[in-house]
Amino acid sequence: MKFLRSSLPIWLGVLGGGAVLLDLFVKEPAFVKLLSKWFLEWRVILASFALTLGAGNLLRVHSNRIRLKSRDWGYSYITAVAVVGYAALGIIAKRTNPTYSFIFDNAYSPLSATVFSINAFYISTACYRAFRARNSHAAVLLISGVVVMLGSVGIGYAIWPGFNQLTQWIMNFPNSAAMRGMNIGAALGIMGVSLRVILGLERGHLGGE
Amino acid sequence: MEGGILTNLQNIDRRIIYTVVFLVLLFPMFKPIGLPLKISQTTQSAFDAVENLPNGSLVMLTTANAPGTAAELEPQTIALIKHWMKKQHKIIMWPSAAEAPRFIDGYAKLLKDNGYVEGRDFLVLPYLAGGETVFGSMANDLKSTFSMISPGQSALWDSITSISDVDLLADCGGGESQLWAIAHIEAKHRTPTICLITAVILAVRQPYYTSGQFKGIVSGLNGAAEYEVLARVPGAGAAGMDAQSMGHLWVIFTILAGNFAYFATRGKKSPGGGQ
Amino acid sequence: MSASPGVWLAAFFTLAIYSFLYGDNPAYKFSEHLFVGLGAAHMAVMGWESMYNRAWTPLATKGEWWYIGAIAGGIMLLTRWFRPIQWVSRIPLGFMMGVAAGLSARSAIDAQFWRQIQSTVALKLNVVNNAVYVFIVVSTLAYFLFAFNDKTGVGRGIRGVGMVGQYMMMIAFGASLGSTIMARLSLVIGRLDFLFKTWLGVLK
Amino acid sequence: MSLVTGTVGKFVFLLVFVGLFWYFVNRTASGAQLHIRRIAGFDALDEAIGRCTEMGRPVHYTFGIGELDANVLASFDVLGYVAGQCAKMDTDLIVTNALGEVQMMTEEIVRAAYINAGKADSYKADNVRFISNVQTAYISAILGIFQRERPGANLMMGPFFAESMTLAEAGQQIGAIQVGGTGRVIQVPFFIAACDYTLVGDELFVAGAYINRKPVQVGAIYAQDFGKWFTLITVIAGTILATMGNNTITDLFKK
Repeated sequence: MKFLRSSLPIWLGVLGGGAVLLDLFVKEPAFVKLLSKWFLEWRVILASFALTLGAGNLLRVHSNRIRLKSRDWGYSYITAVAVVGYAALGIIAKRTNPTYSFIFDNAYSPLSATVFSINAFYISTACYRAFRARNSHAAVLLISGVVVMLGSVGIGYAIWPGFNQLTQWIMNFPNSAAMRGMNIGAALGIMGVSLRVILGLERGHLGGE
Repeated sequence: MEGGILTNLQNIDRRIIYTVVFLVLLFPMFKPIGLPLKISQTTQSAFDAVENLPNGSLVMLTTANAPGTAAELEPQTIALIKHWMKKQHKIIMWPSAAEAPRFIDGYAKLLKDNGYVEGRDFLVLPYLAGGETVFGSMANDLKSTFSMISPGQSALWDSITSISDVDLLADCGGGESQLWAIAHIEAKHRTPTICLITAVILAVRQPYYTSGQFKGIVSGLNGAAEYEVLARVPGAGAAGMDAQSMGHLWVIFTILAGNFAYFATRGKKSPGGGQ
Repeated sequence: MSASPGVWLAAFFTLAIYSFLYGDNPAYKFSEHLFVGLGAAHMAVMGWESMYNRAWTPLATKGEWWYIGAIAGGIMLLTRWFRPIQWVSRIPLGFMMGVAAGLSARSAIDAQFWRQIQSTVALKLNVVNNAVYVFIVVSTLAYFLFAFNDKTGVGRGIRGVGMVGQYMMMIAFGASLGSTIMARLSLVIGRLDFLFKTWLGVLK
Repeated sequence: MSLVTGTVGKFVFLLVFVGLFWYFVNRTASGAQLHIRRIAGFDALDEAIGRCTEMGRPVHYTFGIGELDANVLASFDVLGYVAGQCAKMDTDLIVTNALGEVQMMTEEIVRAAYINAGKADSYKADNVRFISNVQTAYISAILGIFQRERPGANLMMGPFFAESMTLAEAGQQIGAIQVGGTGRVIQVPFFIAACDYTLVGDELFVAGAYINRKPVQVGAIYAQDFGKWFTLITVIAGTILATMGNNTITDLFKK
C-alpha cells in the first residue's frame, strides 16, 4: 500500500521522464525511442482527462458555496448551471452543434476578449506609475520603454525616423542579449527542477509527503 | 495652486486615464490619419521564408489562437493563409489549444471559398490535449500521433510519412507554443519555422530569431499590417494601426507628464507602486 | 444598428465587463460567474473530444487495445473527487509529471541552452554590436549566480558584475513594456470595432 | 549504445550536471554549509504577511494559469512557507488555483502547514479555491475577489501568462503589498511595473533551497551555477578565439 501511494508514482515519473529525455540523445537501443513515443501518446490521453477535472472541481466548489451560503452564493447557481448545461450540450450534441457555436461566439468569445482587453487599461496605468525616473533602474526602464514605444508605430517615425532604427537596435542587441542571458539562466533552473523529478528526488507534486 | 496641478498630474485618477484611452482609440477609427508604416526585419524574413518556397509546397499551421489574442493573431493568420493560397501551398492545420478549433473552422471556410478541397489541398487535424506533449509526440511520429485518421481518408495525409515532409512550419499563439515548436520539431528535423505572435512576447522570442531557430517572426497588429503590405493582401491589420498610434501617444503623454510633475515636485512625498 | 440577438448578447457582455473598470457591480458578477462556468465546460468538452479522438477511436475502430491502459490511467486521475481513494490519482499524476519533466529538460538543454550558447560563441568581437551583445549576455548571466557567499571579496565582485547585468535587464524590460502597451491597445481596438461597427453600425 | 549525431556535447554536459548535482546533494546532506546569496524577494514575504496581520486583511496566493511545470514545483515551497507563517500569525490565506491537478496538491500543502504550526483548527478548506482553467475566466474571478475580499498582500509565484499584468495592477489598486515571481522571463517586466518586489526568472527556482535548505534543492542550485560558469567561460573564451579566427569552441558546440 505504501508502495502504491508514494513510491510507485515517483518511479513512474523516473521511467517516463528518463525515457523522454534520453530520446533526445540516444539512437540505439531502439526501445528508448519506442518507449518515449508511447509515453508521449499516453500522456496526451491523460492530459485529456485532466482537462475535465476543472469542471468537476468547479461544481464541487460552487455546490459547497450554495450549501454554506457563502458570500454571493446566489451567483453560484449561474456557474453550476452553465457548467452542467454547456458541457452536456457539447458532449451529447457535439461541439459543432449550432447552439454550442452560438453560445461560444456570442457569450464565451466576447467575454473572453473583453476580459483580456482590460489588460490594455491596466498596463497603461501601471506604466504611468512605473515609468517614472525615481531611481537609476527606473530611469533606464523609462528611456528604453519610451524609445521603443515611439519606434514601434508610425507616429514615432513621423516625429523622427531615427526612432525606428534605434528601436530595432534595442530589440536586436541589448534586449535580445539580456533576454538570452535570462533564458539561459531559466533553462538551467528548469533543468535543475526537472532533474529532481527525473532522478526521483522530488515529492512536492505528490502533496509534499 | 500650481503645486496642486502638478500633484494631480502625478496621480491622475485611473478612471480618467481609462476614459481618455477609450476616446483616443475611437477617434482615428472614425477619421483615419494614414500614418506611415515601416517594414520590420523580422516580418520581412517571415515573408521571405514563405515567398522563397517553390509553389505547391507542404506547409503546416499550428495555432493556439484564442478569443483573447484574436485581435492581434487573426489578421496575421489571415494574411499568411492568403499568401499561402497565392503560392498554392498544401496546408495542414492543427489547433494546439482548446480555444483554437473555432478559429480553424473559419480558416477552413476561407480555403474552401477559394477552391481548396479538404483532404486533398488542405487538412485539419483534430485538437489534442497536452500542449508541449503533443509537439514532442508529433516530432517523434506525426502519423502515429494522429493515428485516428485512417488511410484513404485524406490523400494529402496519405502522401506524407513524417513531419520532416513539411517544408515550412508556422506556429501561431501568444503563449509557449512557438518555443515547443522549435524545441521539439525544429530541433529534431530542422524544419524551417516561423512564428506569428502577440507583440508582447516578441522581446523574449528575439534571441531565437537571432540564432536562426526562427526563420522569421510576425508580431502584433503592426506585424499583420506589414505582412499585408508585403504579400499584397489588404486586410484588417492596417486598419487598426492609426488607432494604435493615437492610443500610444496618449500613454506616452501621461508618462512624460507624470515624470515632469514628479521632477517639479521632487522632495515632496508621492504615493505609488513599482520598484 | 444590428438586429441579430447574438450581437446584442455579445454587446451586453462586452459592456458588462468594461463596467468593472468603474467599479464592481451585479452585471459584472453575473457575467463573471457565467463565464467561469462556460469556460470550465468548454475545457471539459475539448478534453472529451481529445480523449475520444486519441484513445477511443483507435481502440474501437482499429482494435488498438493498448490504449485501454491509458484510459484506465485517465479514470484513475478522476478519483481525486472521492476523498477516500484520492491517493489513486497520484499514480497517473506521477507519470504525467515525469514525462512533462523529461520534455522540459529536453527543451531546456537543447533549444534554450545549448543552441543559444552555440549562436553566442560564434560572434566576433571586432564588430561593436557583437561585443555589446556578448558583454550583456555575460553580465546578465552573472546576476543569476547564486551559489556564493556575498560577504566575501569574490562574492562582492560577482555581485558587482551582476549589478551591471541588472541595468541591462532593465533595458530589456523597458523594451518589453514599450512594445507591449501598443499590442494591448489593439485588443481594445478589436472590442471597439465590434461595438461601433457590428453592433451600433455607426462605423463603416 | 550509440548517440544521435550532434548531441555528444549536450550529453556530456548533462552527465557532468547530474554528477555534480549528486555530489552537492550528498555534501549538504552530510552537513556542509553551502552559501546562497541574499534574494530580496523572499525576505519580503515576512513583511507582506506581517502587514496583513496588522491590517486584519487576508493574504492572497496564486500560481497563475500555466501548466504544472518547474515553476509550480518551485512555488510549492514558497506556499508551504507562507501557509506556515499565516498559520502562526492567525492571518487568513486565500489560495486561488487554475489547474485541477494543482488544486488538490495545494490543499494538502496548506493543511499540512497549518497542522505543523499546531493550528489545525484554523485551516479553512473554503479558502483554497479552484477558480477556472480558462485564463480569462480566471482573471475575471480574481478581479472580483480582490474587490470583494480586499487582500492586504498578493503573492504571485508560478508560470504566469498575460494574467500577470492584470492581476498585479488589480492588486496595486486595492493597495496590496505585492511580490511577483516567475521563470517565464517575458512576464517579469509586468511584475516589475506593478509589484513591490519581483523575483526575476531563475530566482524563483532558488525558492526551496533558500527557504528550506533541503539538500536536494541546494544541490540543484550548485549544479545550476556550474552550468552558468560553464556558459560564462565558454562564451568569453569562444568569442575571443572566434575573433582571432580560431573556431575550436564554436566547432565543439556542433559535435
